[in-house]
Amino acid sequence: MNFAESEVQTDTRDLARRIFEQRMGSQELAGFDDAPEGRFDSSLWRTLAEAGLLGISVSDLHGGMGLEFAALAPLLEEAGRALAPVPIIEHVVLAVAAIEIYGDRQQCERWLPAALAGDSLFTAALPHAAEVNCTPEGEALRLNGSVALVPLANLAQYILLVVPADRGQNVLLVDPRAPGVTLHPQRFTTGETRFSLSLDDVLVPPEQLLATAAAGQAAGQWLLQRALTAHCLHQLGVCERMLEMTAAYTGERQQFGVPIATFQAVGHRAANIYIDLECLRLTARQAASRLSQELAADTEIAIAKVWAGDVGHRTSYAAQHLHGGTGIDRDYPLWRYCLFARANELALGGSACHLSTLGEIIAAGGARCS
Amino acid sequence: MNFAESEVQTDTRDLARRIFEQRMGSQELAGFDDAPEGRFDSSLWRTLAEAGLLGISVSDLHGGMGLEFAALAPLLEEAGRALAPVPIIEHVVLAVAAIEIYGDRQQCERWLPAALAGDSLFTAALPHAAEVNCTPEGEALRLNGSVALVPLANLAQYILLVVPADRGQNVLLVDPRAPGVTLHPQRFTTGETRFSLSLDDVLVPPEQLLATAAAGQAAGQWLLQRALTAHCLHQLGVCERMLEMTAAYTGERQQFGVPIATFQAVGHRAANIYIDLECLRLTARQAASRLSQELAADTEIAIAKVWAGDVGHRTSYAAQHLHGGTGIDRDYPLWRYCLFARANELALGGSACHLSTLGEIIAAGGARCS
Amino acid sequence: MQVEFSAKQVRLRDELRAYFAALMTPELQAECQRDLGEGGGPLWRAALRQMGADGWIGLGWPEHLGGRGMGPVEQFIFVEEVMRAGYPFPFLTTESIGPVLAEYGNAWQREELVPRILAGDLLISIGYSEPEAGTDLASLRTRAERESDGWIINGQKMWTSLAHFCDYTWLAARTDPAAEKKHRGISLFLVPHSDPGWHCTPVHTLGDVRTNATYYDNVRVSDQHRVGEINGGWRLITGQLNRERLSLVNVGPTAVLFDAVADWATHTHTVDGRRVIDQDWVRANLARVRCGIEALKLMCYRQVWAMSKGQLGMAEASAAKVYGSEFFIEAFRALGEILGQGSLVRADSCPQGALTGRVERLYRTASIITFGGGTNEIQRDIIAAAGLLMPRATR
Amino acid sequence: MQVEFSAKQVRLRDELRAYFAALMTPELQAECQRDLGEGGGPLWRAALRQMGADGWIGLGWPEHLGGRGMGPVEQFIFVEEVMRAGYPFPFLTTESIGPVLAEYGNAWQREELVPRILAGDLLISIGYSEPEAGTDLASLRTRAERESDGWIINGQKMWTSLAHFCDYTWLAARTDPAAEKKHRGISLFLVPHSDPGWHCTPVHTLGDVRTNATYYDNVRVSDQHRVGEINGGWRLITGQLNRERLSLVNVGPTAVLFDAVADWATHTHTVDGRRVIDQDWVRANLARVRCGIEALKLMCYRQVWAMSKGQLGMAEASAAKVYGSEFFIEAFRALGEILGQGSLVRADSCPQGALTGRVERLYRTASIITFGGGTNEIQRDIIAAAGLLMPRATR
Repeated sequence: MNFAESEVQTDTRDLARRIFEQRMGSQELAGFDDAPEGRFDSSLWRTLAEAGLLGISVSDLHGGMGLEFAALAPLLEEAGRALAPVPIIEHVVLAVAAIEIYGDRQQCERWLPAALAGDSLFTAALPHAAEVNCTPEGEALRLNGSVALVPLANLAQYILLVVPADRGQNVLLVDPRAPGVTLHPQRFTTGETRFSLSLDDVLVPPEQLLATAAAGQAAGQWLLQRALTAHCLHQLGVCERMLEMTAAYTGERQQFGVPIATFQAVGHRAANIYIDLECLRLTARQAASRLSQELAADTEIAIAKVWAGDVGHRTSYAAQHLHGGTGIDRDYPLWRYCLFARANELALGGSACHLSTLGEIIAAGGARCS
Repeated sequence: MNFAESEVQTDTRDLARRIFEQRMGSQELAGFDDAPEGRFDSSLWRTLAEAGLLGISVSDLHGGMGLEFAALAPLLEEAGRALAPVPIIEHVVLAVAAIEIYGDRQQCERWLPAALAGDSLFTAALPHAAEVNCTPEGEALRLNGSVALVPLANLAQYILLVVPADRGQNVLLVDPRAPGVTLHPQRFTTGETRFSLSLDDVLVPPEQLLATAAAGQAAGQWLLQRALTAHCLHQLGVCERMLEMTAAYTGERQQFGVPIATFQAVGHRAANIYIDLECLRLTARQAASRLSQELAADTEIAIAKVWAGDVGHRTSYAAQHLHGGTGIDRDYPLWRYCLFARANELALGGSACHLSTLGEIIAAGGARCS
Repeated sequence: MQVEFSAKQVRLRDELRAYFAALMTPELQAECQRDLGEGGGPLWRAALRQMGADGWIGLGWPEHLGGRGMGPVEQFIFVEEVMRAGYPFPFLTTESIGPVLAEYGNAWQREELVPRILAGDLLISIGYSEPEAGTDLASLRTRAERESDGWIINGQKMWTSLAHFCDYTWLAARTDPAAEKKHRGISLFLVPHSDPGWHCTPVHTLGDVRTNATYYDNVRVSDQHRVGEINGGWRLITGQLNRERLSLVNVGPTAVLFDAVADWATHTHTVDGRRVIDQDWVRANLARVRCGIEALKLMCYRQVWAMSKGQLGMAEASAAKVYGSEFFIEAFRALGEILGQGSLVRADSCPQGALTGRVERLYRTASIITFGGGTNEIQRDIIAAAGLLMPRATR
Repeated sequence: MQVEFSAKQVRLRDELRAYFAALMTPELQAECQRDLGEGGGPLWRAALRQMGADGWIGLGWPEHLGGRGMGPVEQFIFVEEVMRAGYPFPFLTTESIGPVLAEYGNAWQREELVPRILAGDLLISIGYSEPEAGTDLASLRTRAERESDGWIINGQKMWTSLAHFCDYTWLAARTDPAAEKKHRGISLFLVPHSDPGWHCTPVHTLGDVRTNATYYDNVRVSDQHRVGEINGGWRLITGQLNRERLSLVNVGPTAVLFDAVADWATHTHTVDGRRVIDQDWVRANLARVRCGIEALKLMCYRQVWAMSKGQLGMAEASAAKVYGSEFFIEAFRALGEILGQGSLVRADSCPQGALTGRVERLYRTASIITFGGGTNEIQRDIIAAAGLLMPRATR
């Protein structure tokens, strides 16, 4: 049993935090608030690539650091703390990992170097957002349907999709510029533009398929586990910053001649969030640790996502409330965090939905405590 | 729209409170704490009978007051406030009402006068507690099975049972001394003895049947609605007293040189219970009002029972916590209320169960707000 | 107790519902959506005047004040229906300031302003909060000083919502800086926005809704613009806030939303072919929201009934405000979970009136009333003291 | 971070689980049930001595104190297993007073008493609370006065749980009534229950468990019975309470209960033939409890790991205590709902060890630790101050 951060985790955290703090002040963030082209800072992206942070979990064969999933955790948490406008979940956690694990040598060689160098951008969408029909067409696949809320689909070279197949799922890369693909801008809750994809008879050639049918099902599950865990870790960073802001603000804001933090109702509400954050922190990091060790993790991930939703919701409203009007004033940074907490909460299903998943596991005889 | 108590409700409340306050001090209640013969004060029962309170909702044809169900509400609330050791729900709300509404003239004449006079005692158990098999035997019914946690089965002349039938339910009276009936004492959470009934080939003659099959189904539903609403009203009285005790105790108990009520955390927790009680009070009384007006009430009753469970649970723990050790000391009266709150919470299903019932109503297109 | 409306009240409700169905044209709806549910546009103004002309705004008001004398319950039915219809009704003016003006105003205010309010012709924003005076309202610094027969006002107010399209600000200002108890030195004024010393700058918020900072630089008003007694403003403020609370937690819009989400979940299928509502957690969320709506509805009805008997209690008003404001947050969350990712799409990317965009915005704006209208901490203090007679901390 | 036990720790756990399966004979279980899960009976005492003789109680203690030197994590595994087994383990003596005695005690206490604690031969109850000193512990009035080379003690203590079968009370008494800060005038003593001036009367509680009022009438103890420095008791009290908190919220018994209820619901059918667990609300309750167990387990493990590194933080200990104590209440409620009416039947009317009777009793006794061991209000104050560096109210 060991709850310490590994040396490489600490290094990653320090490095990421330094980069984000240098580059992502309030003013820089404000530039991305309603980003019509999506929330992407290409210069920051290049810096991360140069620091090697896009390849943490990729084998050194492909130019990465060859570390386990848990090494990504500090990067995701720091990205949450900073609200960094970079697609770490879609590009690093999902697309790059899918190519490395499920792609053949050619696919790896074709895409990974540029992806790690920050030269080509990938994005991703899991089945939660997709209503897509796949039919085989020789060795290719023909896609029809739609996919909602894909970030940076306009800028990405490829979009990693996990879509239902006859038997299982298909994991594949779609070129957003391919014939039959149309992007419709959608304004996301955080203000940025995302894209709804219409797929009309889109042909995906075999060299863009990563895993299909039963193998695709396993790949899709593997990616879903990673995505859920990544959102939990990002949420942790988001919520930590909200609590820090709240503790600092209430310690300074005076009413009735005293800092409002000295009112027991204020202090206790902040204390409740402190406890909530402990729960999220420990369950999210446990999920990451189990993924790293390639242990069964469905139960632990469902639990972490329930906490991520609950804690995000409660932290956001406690922070807003304890800040009073300041909490919703767009000239103070809190409001942005509230929106990202909401986005993480609902990403790939909210707490109620994952609680139900956990209930199914229990009813099937799993998730026992012994 | 009218939220005022009717004159007859006020009279009933005043009368009941006067009787209970005179007769049920802490010392008197203590005498019933672990009552091995069940929690029944026969002398108090006779007083209630003499005051006419056992016949409030019974037609004047049978010697009652002929009032609507809502007239019973204050009696139930006051019984909860006083923790009166009398079976108002089983005898008045269920058995007497079932005889009056579903019995024929002979049955009414045979049982109601003595029941209203306090000369014969009835008790009751609804299907929630019963695992009973009924088979016809000529015009009689043969019962096999068991029924749990029947209060006062040892003292009652008859036990009103609602049990599953081939098509619907059977509503009938069982004589606890009839051949084949065995009573097993069970210690209830409140400390008193209740009884588990074993029914082995018990023959119920036709003159003890009140409603069978489809008619019995309707009767059973009608009784269930009344029982649920009655527990909500009783719970209201129980919780009101807990909150009053808590406000008074925290206003007097000094720590750090001040009454602990002046700590915001204490005041706010009590305030939360105040709000909770508003919710229970209004939903419970609404349910009673709808029953009185013979309006559809399944939605409103499910809602009230969800609140009764939630509010009972929260009030009990808030009161215990804010009293500190005093709250669990059997020399101070709070502890008794905590147990009755629990009993009402779980009677005929807890909040989670009724929330699920409400969900089914909604999924079937009901319970809209329009 | 009988919660149900009388037959006459049911007819009134039905009449109102039909009225608003006609009034809320697609054009008006589009304008309201553009204005983020806040109102202020030309169609919105025209509709308000229409309601006034049709006698609805003063429905429950006494006849001698220009109303139709039907009483608080009927007035509440009107407000609930106008809010259910999705019309951003300026209830602060009509339901809280209006009645206080009618009770405490001078002849000009009662005879000129109140009728214009009931005609849908006059809008008033509220100026209490300041940068350093929020929950501790009594510490406000904006000053009004006597100058010949009028007043000269200097200061700054925060969160003066709607001010940019209102006619007056209902302003709390210090008139006796030497008063021993700070709240005894405050008076109320109606400041016309036409005054050259009045300025308004927008403040943009999480919910996108604009609010304002307002500035008072040597604003001059006649004594006629003072409301109530000199240094007697505190009572007007608490009276206004007490009335405001009931409107803030009107359950109508949430009830409409619940029905819509329940119907949507009944008629929409998941990828695997089940109805959305056949998922256990969807039912549980809906049931939980439904329980809360019922409780809040009853609290509001009970209060409006109490108003009709002149018995509105302070603790009950605070209880409804606390419960309602915190319930809305949970309700929007639970309904958003059901709509899923859709409720992350902003209304301007959704078809007009789409459920998803509505919930997205409601979730984003729901915190305002837990601190606005008197923070919930203060309300709980009030409940403990006034409702439970618990001693208060000396501070 | 790696939550999982090492292979060696897993072996230890398995060994302990087998050990306790054998130790918990039906006779011992029956005695524990009779004693309401509190212990104190002859079989219970024999089992405790057995554990001591087998080297379990001091498993994690350093060898020079008579332990086996395995460290805090292994000690925690032992405590979790003994509690999972349903044995009422006297953790206040072994896990909180014992370590404080080992750190601050004099030679007699370290060399005579500590070994007897680890041998399962010595039991100590805690005497802090008084009728007028509960949460405000520093205001305690029980006095210890110098008398030649010893002390004479007078006063009364409340809630001295287990005292009726313990050997000593760990007593906080005022030794400097003139100390400017009240908490600076308190010292700690070990009062032997054999003293003729020591009396104990039962206090019966909601949960049926007996606790005690204890009385100190001219109790005389030698100076050897004093623990730590004169007037230095406050530090020992907080040290003891910090250690107590972790034991109070041990998740073991609740984890066992969860598994049992989940299995019961899987194998039991409702009247209509479905499995109990196929009801949506049953799954939801189980899932909610399961999430809480996981969080609490991780909090406790993280803390015991931090202890092994000498890093136990005050805010984290308070957070675990608050979370655990409030979670237990919700967990017992949710599991009780699943068992339904059955969880209204007392254990003495149920078959031995029946789930229903266990939940009935657990629900009834669960509030104690929200105010015991330092009220949760105080813990939240600590979290805000020590964990979030928020300023505290001056009082």
